[in-house]
Amino acid sequence: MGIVNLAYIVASILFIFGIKMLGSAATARRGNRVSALGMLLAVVVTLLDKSILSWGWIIAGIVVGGLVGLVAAKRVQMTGMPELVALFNGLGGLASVLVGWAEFDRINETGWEAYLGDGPAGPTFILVAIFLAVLIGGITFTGSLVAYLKLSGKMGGSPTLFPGQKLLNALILLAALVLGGVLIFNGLQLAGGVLIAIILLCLLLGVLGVLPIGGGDMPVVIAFLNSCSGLAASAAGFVILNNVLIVAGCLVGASGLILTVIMCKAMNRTLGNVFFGGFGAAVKGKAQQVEGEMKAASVEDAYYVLEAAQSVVFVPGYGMAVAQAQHAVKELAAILEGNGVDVKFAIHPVAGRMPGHMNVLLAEADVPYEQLAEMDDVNPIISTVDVAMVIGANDVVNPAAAEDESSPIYGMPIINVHEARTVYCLKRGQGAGFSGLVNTLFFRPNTRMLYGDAKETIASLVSEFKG
Amino acid sequence: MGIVNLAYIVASILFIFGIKMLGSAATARRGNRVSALGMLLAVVVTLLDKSILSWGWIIAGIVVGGLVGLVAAKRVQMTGMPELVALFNGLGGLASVLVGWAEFDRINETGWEAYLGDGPAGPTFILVAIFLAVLIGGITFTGSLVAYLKLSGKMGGSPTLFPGQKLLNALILLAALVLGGVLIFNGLQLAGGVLIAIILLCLLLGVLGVLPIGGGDMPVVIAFLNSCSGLAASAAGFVILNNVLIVAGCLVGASGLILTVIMCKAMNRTLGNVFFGGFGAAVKGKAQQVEGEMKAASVEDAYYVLEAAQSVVFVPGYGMAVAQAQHAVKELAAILEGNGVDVKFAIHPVAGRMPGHMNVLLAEADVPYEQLAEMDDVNPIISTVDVAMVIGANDVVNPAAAEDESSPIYGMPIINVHEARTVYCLKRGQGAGFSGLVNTLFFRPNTRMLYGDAKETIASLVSEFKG
Amino acid sequence: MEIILLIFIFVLAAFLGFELIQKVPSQLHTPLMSGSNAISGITMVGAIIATGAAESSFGSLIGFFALVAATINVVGGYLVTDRMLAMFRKKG
Amino acid sequence: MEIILLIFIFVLAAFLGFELIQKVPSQLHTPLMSGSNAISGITMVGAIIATGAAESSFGSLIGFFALVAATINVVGGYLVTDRMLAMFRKKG
Ligand SMILES: NC(=O)c1ccc[n+]([C@@H]2O[C@H](COP(=O)([O-])OP(=O)(O)OC[C@H]3O[C@@H](n4cnc5c(N)ncnc54)[C@H](OP(=O)(O)O)[C@@H]3O)[C@@H](O)[C@H]2O)c1
Ligand SMILES: NC(=O)c1ccc[n+]([C@@H]2O[C@H](COP(=O)([O-])OP(=O)(O)OC[C@H]3O[C@@H](n4cnc5c(N)ncnc54)[C@H](OP(=O)(O)O)[C@@H]3O)[C@@H](O)[C@H]2O)c1
Repeated sequence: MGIVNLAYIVASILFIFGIKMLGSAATARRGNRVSALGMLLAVVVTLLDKSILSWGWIIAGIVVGGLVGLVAAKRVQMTGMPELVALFNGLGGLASVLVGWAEFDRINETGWEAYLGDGPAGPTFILVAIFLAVLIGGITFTGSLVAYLKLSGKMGGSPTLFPGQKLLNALILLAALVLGGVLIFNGLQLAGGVLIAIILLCLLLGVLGVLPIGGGDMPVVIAFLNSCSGLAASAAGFVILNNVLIVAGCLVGASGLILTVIMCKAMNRTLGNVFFGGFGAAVKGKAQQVEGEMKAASVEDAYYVLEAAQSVVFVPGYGMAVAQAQHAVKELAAILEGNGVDVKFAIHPVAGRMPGHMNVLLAEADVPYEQLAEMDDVNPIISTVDVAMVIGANDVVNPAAAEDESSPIYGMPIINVHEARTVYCLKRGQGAGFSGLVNTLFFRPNTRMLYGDAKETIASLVSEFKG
Repeated sequence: MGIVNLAYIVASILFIFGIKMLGSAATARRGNRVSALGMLLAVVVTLLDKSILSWGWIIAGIVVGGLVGLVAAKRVQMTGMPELVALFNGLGGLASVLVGWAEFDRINETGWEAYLGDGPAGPTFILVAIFLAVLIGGITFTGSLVAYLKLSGKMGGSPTLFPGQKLLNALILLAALVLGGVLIFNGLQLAGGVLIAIILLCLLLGVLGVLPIGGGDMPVVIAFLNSCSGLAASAAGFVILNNVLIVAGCLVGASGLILTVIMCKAMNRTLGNVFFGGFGAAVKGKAQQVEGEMKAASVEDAYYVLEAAQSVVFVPGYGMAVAQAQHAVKELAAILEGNGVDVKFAIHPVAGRMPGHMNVLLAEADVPYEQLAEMDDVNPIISTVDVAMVIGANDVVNPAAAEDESSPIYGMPIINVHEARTVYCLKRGQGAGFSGLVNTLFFRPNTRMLYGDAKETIASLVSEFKG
Repeated sequence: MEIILLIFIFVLAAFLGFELIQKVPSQLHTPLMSGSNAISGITMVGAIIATGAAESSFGSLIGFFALVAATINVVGGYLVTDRMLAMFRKKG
Repeated sequence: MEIILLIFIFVLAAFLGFELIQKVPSQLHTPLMSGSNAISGITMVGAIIATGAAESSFGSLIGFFALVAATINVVGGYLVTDRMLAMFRKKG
């Protein structure tokens, strides 16, 4: 017992270091491995120690789970990673629900006296912990599944709103709490049906809670649900009085909450706004009036302008990811640089569909690190830039965020490409960005549209330069 | 028991918030009160709960200690505060020693069986904890006393070095450890004499460990011993298996160590260098050659130069504190400002004898906050300054730190007053600063000495302006 | 006493979790989320204990599913985080 | 188990202590040192317990001295820190 718990302490320390190291670029990868080592230690020590009755189930469970996890993680495309994380996170929540349920079942089988033994906890304590594990874990499970469906496009990204939605959710939560009270205070006549009812309500709550949130906010939702799954693990730890579950779960719960807040800030949202704002649905109803017209340009036009430019800023967005245009873009950038042009890539923190999306794509295409610039470094010099090439970006260059107080994205920091001398926007057609808003940038006098798939457009530009 | 421990948890949380808040200027004072509230809670709850046998001693102890603490804290002069903190810290270490000893005595009286009861700890664990409490607490006690004597000037500030010093200290520590081994492994025949011998060795070690450290490094030493007294409290907590002692002590131990490192960095020293460097003793033996000569100036000279100046930077140092010249300086600054001069106070992080010394003095004299500037803000513009008034500062403006690689303070950041157009240095005579080094600033062509007590010199300048 | 200490541990871990994350560059948000999600798969330890101690075959079955879910979370979580981080250059 | 949990608490408190202090402006070094020194006077709780449980008059005497020393540390420490901090202006 002593050695197991010492190993658990060591594992917890490894988790602490792991989380700390994940927070800075230079150490992140090592940090993840440190934390994996902690997990391995905790699992191995648990396997060696516990007076395990049914080895068969355990081996089967680990083999099946391990293989599925391995294959999923190896197969997934880079762009699919955020939704995969959502899925994993949901499974973590599910595991906490099931652990709570399994313990409840064991109490039912053995009776309280045998279950509690001469341990320190009383029935009420155990039941409260089971209730919390099931409640938090259940919401995490289905909430993450909905997030997964929305992010992967298997379900429409826009918020599903209906009247009385918040009231309904509140009522479901209330019902779950009341049933929880019944469970806890009738502790000695254990009602399995009540527990199952609670589980079902929580699963429903997870679905209904995430439905009204737009797909663009899913990364924040996942971060939040990640924090929840930590707390669910912690609650499960209180059920079985296991310190490493309590500590690791709570570490994730607390640090996940901080990360959620940080991510909200990067999108200029508040947490309340994300969960209850129904952001992205109301918007579409609004009539928007825009002056000017969208002026299409040909690839040759763009070629002549680029030929003459002294400085070019590329602003990639989600469309570059869709078109997988990063390699072509990098080629164009290299050609321009060869011509003596000052080339920069301006990366908006929430461009694409996951934080760091653009960084990953451009790194994949071997864009030199020196050419990458953050939004805050580019904005001050943008008015001296000859050409801004907007490659499948939309919301992150929408001047309404800076200028139109009535816009729902007003206040979100953007890359001020509209201040550049000439702006070329590459997109396929009239499609809106994630927020569904009209982008006034496209109607500005200094903006020209280059319609078509971004990869093809860039490729034609490259061949103009080469030919 | 449950409620007491819950109160201890709350107290620990208050300590955590307290330490956190003490780290930033806006919340520091409230933070100290939050932490005091935690202490009050912990003490009151302990008094209410414990099956206390001898109330008399307890009431007497609290009353006596409380009164002494109150009077000492109320009476002390601002400049005496650092040494008072050292004294308090030493008493904290002493308390841990005595708690360890008292518990040891109780074991002797009641025997192990009655002492341990059905508690979770074994004799070895208790004895190790007692040994650590006594070891760390004892070193903290006498080490802090020596620091007190050095800081308050009751003992010479310079390092006391003799050959074989480090070896002697190592031997004493070794002896203490061996006796500790005897204590722990002969646990069942409790040897009171061994414990007393250990205590005496630790007390000696504290004295000998701090003697070779120069007075200028005492703030670092106190910060370090503060960290130690936290660990001693934590060890005492393990003796009596009390969680609030363990947590609060460990928080202080860890955060104190970080603070020690931060303070070392501000002085451009390493911890090892502070403890084993004998800094400030070796220096005086070194022959130093300086070119140029010290040129005295009269108050009228200074007056005419100041009259014509556009920008003046005051650089206060320990001499300003000695002369209590802050009010006079503030008056002069106000007059200059009234004449349209751009006035700044440049504050070096280790000017004076405690961190923040100059800030406190200038705040006392009501110098406007906008006039205070940090070293890093002043240095870039110092060459455009007409007059630098160095008021009793010496080491913190010694150009050798920037220029002379062989100087023991080489690498310490300084305020580059020697780059100003004209420098006036106010000091009483040829006295050296804390480091004992010759200051080449005084020999520079653009430097003029204004000999005399800083307060009087400034006062005459003020009357020149007024008259 | 033991329960109190477990709660104490929970409280300290919460404060520590809050302090651990300060400023995170935005491209690390996803890996950090993914990496700490893998840690929350620590329920795997709970699932092993619950499965190992199960008293009914129904209990074993639930435990088995818990273990599968938690193991996917752990194994997949660490691997996918590692892949994500591998995509960043040293300096990126 | 209880001992293990106490050690766990110690470890977590250590990490928390390290994280709590990040950047401290230099004029706060002394008050921070003084304020956390007052916290280390928590031995006062230990001294109360030891004195209250003492079995010999010698033990009581030692406990008494421990209590005096710790109380001075606590009361003096908090008061002097408060005085130090009072000397700084709101903005200073
Ligand atoms: N980074 C994150 O963490 C994250 C996560 C989730 C959501 N979000 C949200 O997502 C948005 C990101 O903004 P963004 O500017 O990067 O993208 P965006 O606003 O979603 O716009 C993407 C644009 O790319 C165009 N496009 C799509 N496929 C294309 C292709 N093959 N070739 C060329 N163009 C193509 C689309 O127009 P057409 O259809 O006309 O081609 C669309 O206007 C923000 O609203 C942000 O809040 C961010
Ligand atoms: N701040 C801290 O935390 C701290 C703590 C401990 C040590 N230290 C060390 O202390 C030093 C601080 O440097 P510092 O430049 O402030 O002071 P300093 O180097 O100690 O020099 C003080 C100068 O003031 C002069 N002085 C003394 N009384 C005076 C009076 N009544 N009127 C006018 N001048 C007077 C002295 O010269 P005369 O004798 O000729 O008048 C002396 O040269 C550094 O070496 C630092 O490392 C700092």
